[in-house]
Amino acid sequence: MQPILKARDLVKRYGRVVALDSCDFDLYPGEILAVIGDNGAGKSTLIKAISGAVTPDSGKIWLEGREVRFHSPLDGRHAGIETVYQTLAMSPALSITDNMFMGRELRKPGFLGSVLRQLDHKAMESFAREKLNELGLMTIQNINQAVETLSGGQRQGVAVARAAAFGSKVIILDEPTAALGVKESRRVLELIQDVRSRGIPIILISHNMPHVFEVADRIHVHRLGRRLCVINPKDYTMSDAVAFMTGAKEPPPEPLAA
Amino acid sequence: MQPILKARDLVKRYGRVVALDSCDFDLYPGEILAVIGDNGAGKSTLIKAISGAVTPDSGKIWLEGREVRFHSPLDGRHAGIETVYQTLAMSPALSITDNMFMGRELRKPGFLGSVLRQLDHKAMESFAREKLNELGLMTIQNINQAVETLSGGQRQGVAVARAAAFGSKVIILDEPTAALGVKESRRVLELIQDVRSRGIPIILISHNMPHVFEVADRIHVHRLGRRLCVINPKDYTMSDAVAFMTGAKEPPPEPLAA
Amino acid sequence: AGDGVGACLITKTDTNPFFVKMKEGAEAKAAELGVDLKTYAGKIDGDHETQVAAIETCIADGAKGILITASDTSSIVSAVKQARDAGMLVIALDTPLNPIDAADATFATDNFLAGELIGKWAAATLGDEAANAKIAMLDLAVSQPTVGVLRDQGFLTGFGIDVKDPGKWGDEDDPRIVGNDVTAGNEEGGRKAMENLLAKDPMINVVYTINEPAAAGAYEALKAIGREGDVLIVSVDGGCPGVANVKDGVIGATSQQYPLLMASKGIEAIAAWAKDGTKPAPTEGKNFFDTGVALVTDKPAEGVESISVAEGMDRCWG
Amino acid sequence: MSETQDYEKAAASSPSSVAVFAAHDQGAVKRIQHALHQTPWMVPAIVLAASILVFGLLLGEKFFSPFALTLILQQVQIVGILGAAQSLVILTAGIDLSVGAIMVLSSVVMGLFSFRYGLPTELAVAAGIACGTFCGFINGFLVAVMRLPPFIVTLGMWQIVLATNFLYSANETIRAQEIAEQAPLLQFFGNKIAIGGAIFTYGAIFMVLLVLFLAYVLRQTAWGRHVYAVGDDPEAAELSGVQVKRTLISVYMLSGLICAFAGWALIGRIGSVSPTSGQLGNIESITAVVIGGISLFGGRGSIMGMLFGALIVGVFSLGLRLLGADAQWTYLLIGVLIIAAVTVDQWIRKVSV
Amino acid sequence: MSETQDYEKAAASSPSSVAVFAAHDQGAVKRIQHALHQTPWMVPAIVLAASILVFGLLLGEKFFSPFALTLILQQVQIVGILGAAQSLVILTAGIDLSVGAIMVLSSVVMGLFSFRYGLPTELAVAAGIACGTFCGFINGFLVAVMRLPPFIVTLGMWQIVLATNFLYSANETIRAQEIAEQAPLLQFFGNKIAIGGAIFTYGAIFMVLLVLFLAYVLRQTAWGRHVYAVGDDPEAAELSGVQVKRTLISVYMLSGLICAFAGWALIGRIGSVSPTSGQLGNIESITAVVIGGISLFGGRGSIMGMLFGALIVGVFSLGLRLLGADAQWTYLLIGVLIIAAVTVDQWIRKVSV
Ligand SMILES: Nc1ncnc2c1ncn2[C@@H]1O[C@H](COP(=O)(O)OP(=O)(O)OP(=O)(O)O)[C@@H](O)[C@H]1O
Ligand SMILES: Nc1ncnc2c1ncn2[C@@H]1O[C@H](COP(=O)(O)OP(=O)(O)OP(=O)(O)O)[C@@H](O)[C@H]1O
Ligand SMILES: [Mg+2]
Ligand SMILES: [Mg+2]
Repeated sequence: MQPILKARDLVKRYGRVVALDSCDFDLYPGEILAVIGDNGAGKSTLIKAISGAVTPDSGKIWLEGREVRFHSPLDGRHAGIETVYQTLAMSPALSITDNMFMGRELRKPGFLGSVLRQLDHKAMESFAREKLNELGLMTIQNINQAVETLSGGQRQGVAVARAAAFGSKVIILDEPTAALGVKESRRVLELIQDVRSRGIPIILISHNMPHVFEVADRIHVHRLGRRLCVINPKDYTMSDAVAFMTGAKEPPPEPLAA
Repeated sequence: MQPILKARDLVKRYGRVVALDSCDFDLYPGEILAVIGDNGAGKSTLIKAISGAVTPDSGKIWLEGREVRFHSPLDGRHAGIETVYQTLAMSPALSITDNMFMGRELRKPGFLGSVLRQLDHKAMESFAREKLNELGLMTIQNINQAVETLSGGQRQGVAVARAAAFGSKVIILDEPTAALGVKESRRVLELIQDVRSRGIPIILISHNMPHVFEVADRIHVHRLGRRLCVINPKDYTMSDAVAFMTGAKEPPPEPLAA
Repeated sequence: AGDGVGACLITKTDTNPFFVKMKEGAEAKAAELGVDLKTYAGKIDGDHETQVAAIETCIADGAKGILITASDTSSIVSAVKQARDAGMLVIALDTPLNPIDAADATFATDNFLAGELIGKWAAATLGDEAANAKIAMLDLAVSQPTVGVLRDQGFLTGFGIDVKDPGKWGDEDDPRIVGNDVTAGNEEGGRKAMENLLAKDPMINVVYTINEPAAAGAYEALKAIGREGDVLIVSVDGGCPGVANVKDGVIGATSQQYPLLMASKGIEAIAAWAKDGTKPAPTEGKNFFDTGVALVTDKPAEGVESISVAEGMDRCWG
Repeated sequence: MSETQDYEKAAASSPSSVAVFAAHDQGAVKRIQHALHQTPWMVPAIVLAASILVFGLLLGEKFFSPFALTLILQQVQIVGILGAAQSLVILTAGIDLSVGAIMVLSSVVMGLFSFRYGLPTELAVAAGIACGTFCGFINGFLVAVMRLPPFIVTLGMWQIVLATNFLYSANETIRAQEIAEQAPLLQFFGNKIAIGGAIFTYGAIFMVLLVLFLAYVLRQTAWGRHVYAVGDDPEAAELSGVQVKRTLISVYMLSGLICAFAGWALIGRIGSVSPTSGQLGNIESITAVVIGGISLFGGRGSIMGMLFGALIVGVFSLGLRLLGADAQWTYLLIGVLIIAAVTVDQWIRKVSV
Repeated sequence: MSETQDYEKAAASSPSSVAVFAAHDQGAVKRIQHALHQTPWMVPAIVLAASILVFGLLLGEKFFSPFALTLILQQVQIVGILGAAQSLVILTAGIDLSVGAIMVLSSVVMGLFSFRYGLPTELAVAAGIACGTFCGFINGFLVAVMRLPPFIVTLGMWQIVLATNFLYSANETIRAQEIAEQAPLLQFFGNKIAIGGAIFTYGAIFMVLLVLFLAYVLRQTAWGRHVYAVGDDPEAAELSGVQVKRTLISVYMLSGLICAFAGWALIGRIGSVSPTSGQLGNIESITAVVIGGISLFGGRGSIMGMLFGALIVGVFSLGLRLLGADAQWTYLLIGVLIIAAVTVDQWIRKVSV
């Protein structure tokens, strides 16, 4: 099987800091690939390079076998890659609805929408409310609140809801449950499995080993800016994974060919 | 025993949103008190009201039996309350060292320091490096990096290191391990127990039940802006705690008197 | 006599001492005649929009007459017409409007003549050397307000240099002109402009300045390189500090104007108009009432009429 | 699936309706405060109403007449139109120091194309509008594509456009009489509708309509939302799929276009085409924007507020002049009142949540 | 402790040294790029050096002489001193539109206290300095305690101070000759040291020393770090223990104090005390600050950059005049070159990381 997304030899340097050090990456169709690694190992930089938010210094990326070169996150998005960034990428002063539909607003039907280009605030609000309810974010009392007034977890919930709602070819989630409560995290995991069952592959970055081992098909272990190994959660225990990623134990001699 | 920190009937309203709804709070000397609750339940608002970062609309707070009224976080800090906020409160463009010593900089000894008021950059840098190493944040290659260039977890590590290093009467940690890796989280838990053993009580907000049940002496369950109940982790299971906080189950009839 | 008569004085700015004195003259006369005077001014030179707003305010206020020194002599005309349609007497002070009959009367100095006088004086003082003069022209602003253009072109004409377009400075190509620079009419601008031109040619020996503060600044720049003794500075205005500078040898000669006279005449005219509807008449042979200009210097030159510094001191205004 | 996650199951049967709180003391005061918080332009509107009232009481008829009140509208029309352009730019966290210069250059182009080159007036107007839009495009290109700071870009453009204006016009004014005779279309915005003592010039009406239109666009269209997002946090906007560059360029072009219309309205207001106009346009429009409650850091505020901000300054200027304060005292008092207006604004915002 | 956390134990034996990477291609170019990135004032310094070089090549002796080069220093001294005040304020994410006005008022106070009231010159100078500091204090109080936007506060103060200045001075100039006779101390900063053709006025030397001193304070003292923190994110600064209000007030007061010194230096430069000076002080100082690479959003940049920024503008103005550009063209070209200077700056920053 061909990987849907493939990267080779990605390098990204920030001054003296090396964030990606000839890193390879493979994502296969329909799978949930978890990426784990220490803080600062370069996981976020890796997915940013893939989604177009960061331009790598060198290295190549292929999407569905064709080489691609993204110059902006919009390029990545047009190619079908939807991402929840760790920093969430929300406009603080705008409302929840505005943020969810940013760049893909709904217009009113008929004359109002096509000529006056009026937005359909009602439709967007009820859609947003529905998606938040699906995630169990029941404490958001006012759907028109500015995002800056949300609690940390609520904010993250909105970002995840946005990516899931507009899912397309690949969905990337950078620590989507970090600030979420127990119930909300649970819902996100269910959502991830849901999306996979729709055939869309997912990249999940997480520090929560039980979650990773629960949903991942394969685990990409990242260490010091490069892919250390790829393991199958069925073959290794959580302890092994943690030992690999922190450098306490040598990785398996031959990384899984795929 | 008298609570070291006591609050009664705290109310905080944001427009139509009620963040604190006559909330009570007690912290006893030398204990680790965990605060758990859904996203948006009002946990962060509660601890902000206690630390002085937010002025409650009504309600009273006592520190060591004396009523206090904080008008700014600096008041709280001078009273001995050190806080890691969920938003981390760091100046993005400044370096790690600058951020760690903000407001309590070290000056050079002798003439240079007392008259020319020159800062002792060297001493501050080596102190910062040491604290980060203690937390296991080994991927920070350049101690003079601006905080905005750190990964999410590295940033959180710096904030926790700051609070722990300058610990005083009460330490408040709002989701200190949310973005941290496995190793780094572990170290933070050890650090928390360390601090308690120095006799300083800690308020820990966290969504990670295993962590909470591992370190907490008592658990304050927060729901819809108020204290639902306080439970002893030895008397209840994690499932009970989750059921209480999400509203799936009624809380124990009589909240623990203390 | 003019009890309850409202009048307005609108000046270009009220930071330039020239206009400040004009205002003082008007206020004194108004107090004497019992005219109720309100004064307005633009924020900066060339700010004619504020002047339009001021005229509108006067209309709303029901004043009987307006004295105005226009920042833009043509642009103000529509607003002036509105005021006259509302039954007010409008008198242009210092600068005629364009066209001149847009106002009921004009009490002005001839700025071109003022420039011409200092130009002639400079040429006469240099004598034969005038043919080899190196001249620095320190003008007002790049927006070229009319006063600045008239004085500049007057000076050149007086000095014997052909002006190209009389509506514009800086287009002459006579080799004696080292360059034009702008001063904003203050000391700071004067010094900087002079420094710039000196860097271009350190042997400059004639300096035309738009007004006396600019001249004082230019003098400082010359002093800094030790050439203050052998350069001829000429200027226009005739304020007291300026005349004192003529006395001290900072400025060689200056053309003196009489803003107080313009203003008091103007107030008298409005009072008369309010009383019985008489309009003021222009000076014989001219289409405006000339309040006069005189060259002040202690080194009179042949063929140029001038008054002494002592006389100038008596008649100075600031 | 490991047993360790079992406790999470406990959340399964939790209630699934949105949390609601008892509305405790939603008295009239609270409701007003909430309304103030929701509609940012209401605060300057209140300050405006209060200042009209005060001057009305002090000056009576003279001020509180249809004539004087519509006069204010006429006097702020240029600042109001420029303020609309400025608001758009400031909402994107930029600043446009060149608005006044672009306005003047556009009006000069309209005038010279009619008179120097003898083109039909319609064409001359179109040329002026194209010229303003083009200046805006250069600003936008430098800001969006070259990523230069807007302050510096528009500072540079200010000087460039102003100098071009002086050089091109040869500092010559085209007189009102000639325009009225040969190219009356240039004075279009000077036409007026008189209703009783009230006089509404087309320019003043245009200003109000323009602001209403832009308020609609900013609130009701995707483009408007993008403008706010770009000003709020350009990085976040880019990451969440806004075409930041395109939005910025369109904003600066629109700003240039509006400035050109301001230039046309300026001809209507002063009758003539004068290259020395508009030197205070930038500072006055920024003042209106800021008094109107739009944040200079971008992304917050409403364009309606700008209109009220401009009117507040207009009311103070006229009121003080009518009270007989002389020019320097007027400036001093306007300085005081600018600060006072914003203090009141800030205070109202603080008590309301 | 539940067994569920066991896997975390696996991390216990992980290596505990700081991660290091092989230094791949640290060639000379990379090292230079890194240095440029680390020291923000190097970029304007390079632009400055380049422009001196270009004008030197074009103009030869005339420009590349000690006389002309020190002349530039003299011409920028006022802007440079005001720029130092402006830099401090802009580093806190504020802006000070009143610098020029405070400067003039201070110089007028010095002059009038000496001449109108006949006080000893030392006292008059002290009064002028106190006046400037007090104006700064009002700015600071309104910004920090009343939480008004700095733009509006200083806009209002600009008008207030300027009007006060004109009213108080009655627009009268005190002549250089009188000052030289009766109060030469007022012209202190006009004294000069000549070394060969180079002329260093005390004012120019003061400007350089002031900038060096402030660079030290900003970099090496706690107060300096707090200024950056407040500008970077005032909320975060407050939460992490900076006394935001006190820092802001001290910054504005210091800014006022420096403006008063600028007023003193101004007397030295133009010889006389003139209430009409300094009208462009604010825009010119802001230009210097921004060309010098200090962010208008606060918290980023270095005050040394401001000095180079001021010098860049000075070099261009003089160089262009010497090349024979007339006043209007100089205006236009300076506009172009401001944009060009910042473009180069941006470009260098981009290639360096
Ligand atoms: N803009 C930047 N400038 C300089 N260094 C950077 C920048 N962005 C990231 N880095 C550095 O690159 C390294 C990798 O960062 P990255 O955010 O990819 O880590 P991560 O694996 O996502 O960590 P975490 O789990 O904490 O989110 C870190 O050491 C960080 O300090
Ligand atoms: N400045 C504000 N303006 C308006 N609403 C606010 C503001 N700050 C918080 N809120 C609201 O108050 C409620 C409580 O927020 P808080 O941050 O205390 O939640 P939390 O319990 O800390 O949640 P989390 O676990 O997600 O951090 C939320 O519904 C939030 O939307
Ligand atoms: Mg990350
Ligand atoms: Mg929280």
